Amino acid sequence: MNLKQNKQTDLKTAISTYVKPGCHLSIGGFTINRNPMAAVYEIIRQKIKGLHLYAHSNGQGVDELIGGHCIASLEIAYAGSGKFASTCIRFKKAVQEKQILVEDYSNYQMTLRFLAGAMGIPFLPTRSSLGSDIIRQWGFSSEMRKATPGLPDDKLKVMDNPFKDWCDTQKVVVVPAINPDVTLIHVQQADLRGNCRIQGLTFADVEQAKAAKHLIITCEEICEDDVLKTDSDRNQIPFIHADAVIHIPFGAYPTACYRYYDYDPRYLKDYAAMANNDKAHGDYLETFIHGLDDHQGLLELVGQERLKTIQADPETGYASNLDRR
Amino acid sequence: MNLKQNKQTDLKTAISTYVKPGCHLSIGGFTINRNPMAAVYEIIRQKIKGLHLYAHSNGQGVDELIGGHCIASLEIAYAGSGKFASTCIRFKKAVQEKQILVEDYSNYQMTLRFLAGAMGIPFLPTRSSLGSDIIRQWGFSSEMRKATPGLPDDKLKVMDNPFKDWCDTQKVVVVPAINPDVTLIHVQQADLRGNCRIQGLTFADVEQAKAAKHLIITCEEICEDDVLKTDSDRNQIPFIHADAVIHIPFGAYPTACYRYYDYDPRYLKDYAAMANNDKAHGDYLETFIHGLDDHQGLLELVGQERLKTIQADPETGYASNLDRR
Amino acid sequence: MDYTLKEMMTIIAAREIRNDDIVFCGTGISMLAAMAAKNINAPESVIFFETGALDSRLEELPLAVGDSRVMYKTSANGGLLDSFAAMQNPVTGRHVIGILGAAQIDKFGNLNSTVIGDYHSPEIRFSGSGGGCDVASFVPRSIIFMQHEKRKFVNRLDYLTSPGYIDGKGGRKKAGLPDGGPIMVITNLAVMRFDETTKEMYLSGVYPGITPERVLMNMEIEVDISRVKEEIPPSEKELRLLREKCDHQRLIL
Amino acid sequence: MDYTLKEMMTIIAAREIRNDDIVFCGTGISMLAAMAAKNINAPESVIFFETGALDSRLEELPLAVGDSRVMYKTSANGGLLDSFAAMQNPVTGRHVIGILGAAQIDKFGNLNSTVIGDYHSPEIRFSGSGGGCDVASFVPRSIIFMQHEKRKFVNRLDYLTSPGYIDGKGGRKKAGLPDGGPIMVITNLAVMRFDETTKEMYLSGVYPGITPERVLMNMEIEVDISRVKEEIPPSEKELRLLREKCDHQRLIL
Repeated sequence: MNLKQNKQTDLKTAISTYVKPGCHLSIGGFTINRNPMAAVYEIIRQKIKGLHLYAHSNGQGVDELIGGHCIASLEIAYAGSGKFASTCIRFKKAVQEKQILVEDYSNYQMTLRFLAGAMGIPFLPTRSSLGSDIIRQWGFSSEMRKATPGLPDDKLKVMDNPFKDWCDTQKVVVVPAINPDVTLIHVQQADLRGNCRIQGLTFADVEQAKAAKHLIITCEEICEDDVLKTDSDRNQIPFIHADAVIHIPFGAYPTACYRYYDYDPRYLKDYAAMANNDKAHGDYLETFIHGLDDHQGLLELVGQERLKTIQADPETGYASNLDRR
Repeated sequence: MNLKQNKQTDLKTAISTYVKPGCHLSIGGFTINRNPMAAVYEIIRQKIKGLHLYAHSNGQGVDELIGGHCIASLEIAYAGSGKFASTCIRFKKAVQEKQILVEDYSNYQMTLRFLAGAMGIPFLPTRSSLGSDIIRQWGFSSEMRKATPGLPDDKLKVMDNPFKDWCDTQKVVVVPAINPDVTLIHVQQADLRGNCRIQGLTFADVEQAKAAKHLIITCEEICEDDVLKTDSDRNQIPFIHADAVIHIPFGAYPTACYRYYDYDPRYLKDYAAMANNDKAHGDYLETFIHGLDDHQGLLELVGQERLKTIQADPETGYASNLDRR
Repeated sequence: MDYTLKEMMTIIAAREIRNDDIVFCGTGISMLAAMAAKNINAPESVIFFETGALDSRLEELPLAVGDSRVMYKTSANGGLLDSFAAMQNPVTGRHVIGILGAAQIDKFGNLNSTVIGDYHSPEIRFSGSGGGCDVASFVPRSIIFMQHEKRKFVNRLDYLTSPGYIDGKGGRKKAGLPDGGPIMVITNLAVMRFDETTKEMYLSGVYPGITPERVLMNMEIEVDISRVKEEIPPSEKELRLLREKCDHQRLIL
Repeated sequence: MDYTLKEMMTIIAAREIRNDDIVFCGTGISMLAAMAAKNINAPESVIFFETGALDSRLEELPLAVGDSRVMYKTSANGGLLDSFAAMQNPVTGRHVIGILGAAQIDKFGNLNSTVIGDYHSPEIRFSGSGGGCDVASFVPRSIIFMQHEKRKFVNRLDYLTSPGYIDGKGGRKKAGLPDGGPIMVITNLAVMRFDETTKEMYLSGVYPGITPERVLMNMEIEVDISRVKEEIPPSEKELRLLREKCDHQRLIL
């Protein structure tokens, strides 16, 4: 956070300033929607390694970071990209080949953990996962936890309801707060100070943003001064949480950005095919990420014509009748 | 809750159906803004007694319900109406004369208690009030708690952080959930099914609404069918929580309703003066509540001219240059 | 009228949905079942996604619960906190019916969608819980879609991702969970339900042409087949509405 | 240039506010002090209300923190959950300065805004904590406005509503609170601060024409007066900006 009036910067600077090797990162979005892909690709391009990633169901972004060799450990609820990859492909491979450490939670638990971080409390309770292996199986050992400063000693705990059977509840699971070193989100509109306006579902972006020590925002539109202060009921994240704001049209591409563009089914299908093969995936990294200067490079590679096909219908907010087979 | 397509009704029916003598009630709004005053006056008019009221800082509504002899017990954080009554007048009198039982919390604690109820968990943690008399002094005795089905056995509890010193926190206060029998809120717009759109600050209305077993909504504008489904990012309370929707323009009067009208300084000042004297307050109840058929009666008594002075400026959302001395 | 297996499965699930249900949907066939119910037998039922979309107007079939198509003309566009809170909420949550899938299921309806093999050295890694564990924990009724294969109906799950009846009658209460659990399992061969007393799975219906023996051959677990009936195929009207209103782009069917 | 006592008190508080502060405001003089800071010495400081309004454009003075005037051209219009979470949040909360008032204060800066007399049979009942206890619990710095009267500066509070330093050095830590506490008390006679070692209140400034002895006469508690200085009255510029920009309708001044 800072209270500066102008936090606009470029993506290379923002990533190199805040995303340090080994740091604890979270990214916004959900499966194939509003993932901060420009920022994800920039992290891969800068070859930042050893990241500890917190995710609920941030599909495509998670898989690309893993495939890009940036991730050492992962706390996650769901790694899938809808119809394009029921299990994220590079994730699956990396876990099966033990290239990354992974620890499982549920979506609600991960969201509560970000919320606890945002609220400044060490934990939140839920009844979810009682009786399940999410409680019994820890991905990170006690030893690793104790040796890693940013991790709590316990994955989660089951405790008795301190108010007897109030709310017909005898037990709860308490999940520990997360305060990521950096959260990356992509939003429809932000202003120079970092006030954010998300359109459509917010997923867990608001909690992830407020829980973070540093918040990097990429946006489709950057607004001068007071534009977003008019009708501020629509702003979900106030500027006090923001560190850097970067204007990147199509910054969520190839995932969707409601009311701006849809996901690109062809890109996601091609990605899935290439991710399935190590050689092809190596070529993918070279051609689509390392061989390009920046996100603009990717957009040029894909071409205006493709981007036109995914342009959002102003009525529905997605690309109606897009060929998604 | 119910999933009916049309929940529109009249206020007399809604109040008599859901607000039963002795039931546990919460009302929305904050001090002198968006209190559900039409519903409050209707409760007084129907002489519903022995209510257990949950409030954070719902000033004017709380004081009128107490003055109207409807309240037996009260859990509250703050009883004040801004400049018009730094301590709510009938509240002060009732507590000093031991006509009602009162138990004190902080604003955040009350909000967390509604949130816990909305989330379906028995408690939420905070660091607020550690070391204070809010923890030590209970308004309701252990015996009363045990004898009252809707109350938890403990006011609140202090517990050690189950995750050691995670988040630099050694102890937390846990506050028990509230699930009121009925919550009353007044909103700018609602549709026939009960989707709500609040403009300006939401206070704790959203949590109070979602925590309730029954939700009664009064609104400035009632919308047909799909009007609010367009641009639904702005709807804070979905219809699944709602039981009854009543169209009552000026339903928050004499408190404010952002973008519709301001508080009426003259009414609030006159009320404060009358509330200060038992005889005058008796006359107030007779003239302004019992002697009238409904809220429309109050608006007619006050007169169009007065209402015009508090009409909201379309730019600012309040009545600019209103005489508020 | 001809119908496919997927259509049969979808319609069987849809018939279970009532007018006062809030339907928690995943992607694929579960979303289709919810849409079918709304268009056929439960017009007032409410479609609901873990991403925070409530009562979406689904003009096109979403390919993920995070698809922008779930955001169009909702009653509210919230986030994950809103959706799961509504399921855990003691008032609204009791109206939610969940539709889930998994890689493995045991006789008490517990689900695995995390790993095959050891958790730390898995042979196969799946997506993980997502909201599945949350839904299974919170809601009073759920429907489970499965492929009917021996390695999927197992005596012991490799990982218990989403609780069903845990170890049978009283298992949920002992674990601290609210009342609930799966009401049925719909596969490519048959329909299983759960005994009221033991909470064990039994074969309640087979599709035309499928024998109970064939069903058993495709399960590691043994289930009672004494109560089995033949399932009623989708009607012409059901098929027409399903095809025209729910997946006219043929993305799933 | 002539000035009133209220103007003096407002300006002294305003001077304490820095450019990187998020200022938690109540009603009345505390709101005026925050507005004065923003208009005079800390233009980038952010005004913030417990009701959920952040960075309001205050064209007119709100008469309550729930006044619609706090909702105009904010950075975000949230609710109580948002505002208190931002104060308890380990990142943003450390930038918040609270401005509070009370009916009683003790030498460790603990506040009573609940009752005079016994809690169950109060002689005088006040409004209660509101967000006061929350702010006092969470934030690293707070400023307290008080009327300087013997019955208000007491040895023992009738009710501890909002924690200051509890029982002195280390008191907050022992209670489980984050670092923080009041930095000063501004009254109609003087300014008190808190000793770094003992966390006890001492007299740090008196207004022109007020003697330390007169201050002591108006307190039940004894405070060190050895460090007292005379407070600098509001400058012409401060007064002009205060009068013209902050309360031109003269609702508080």
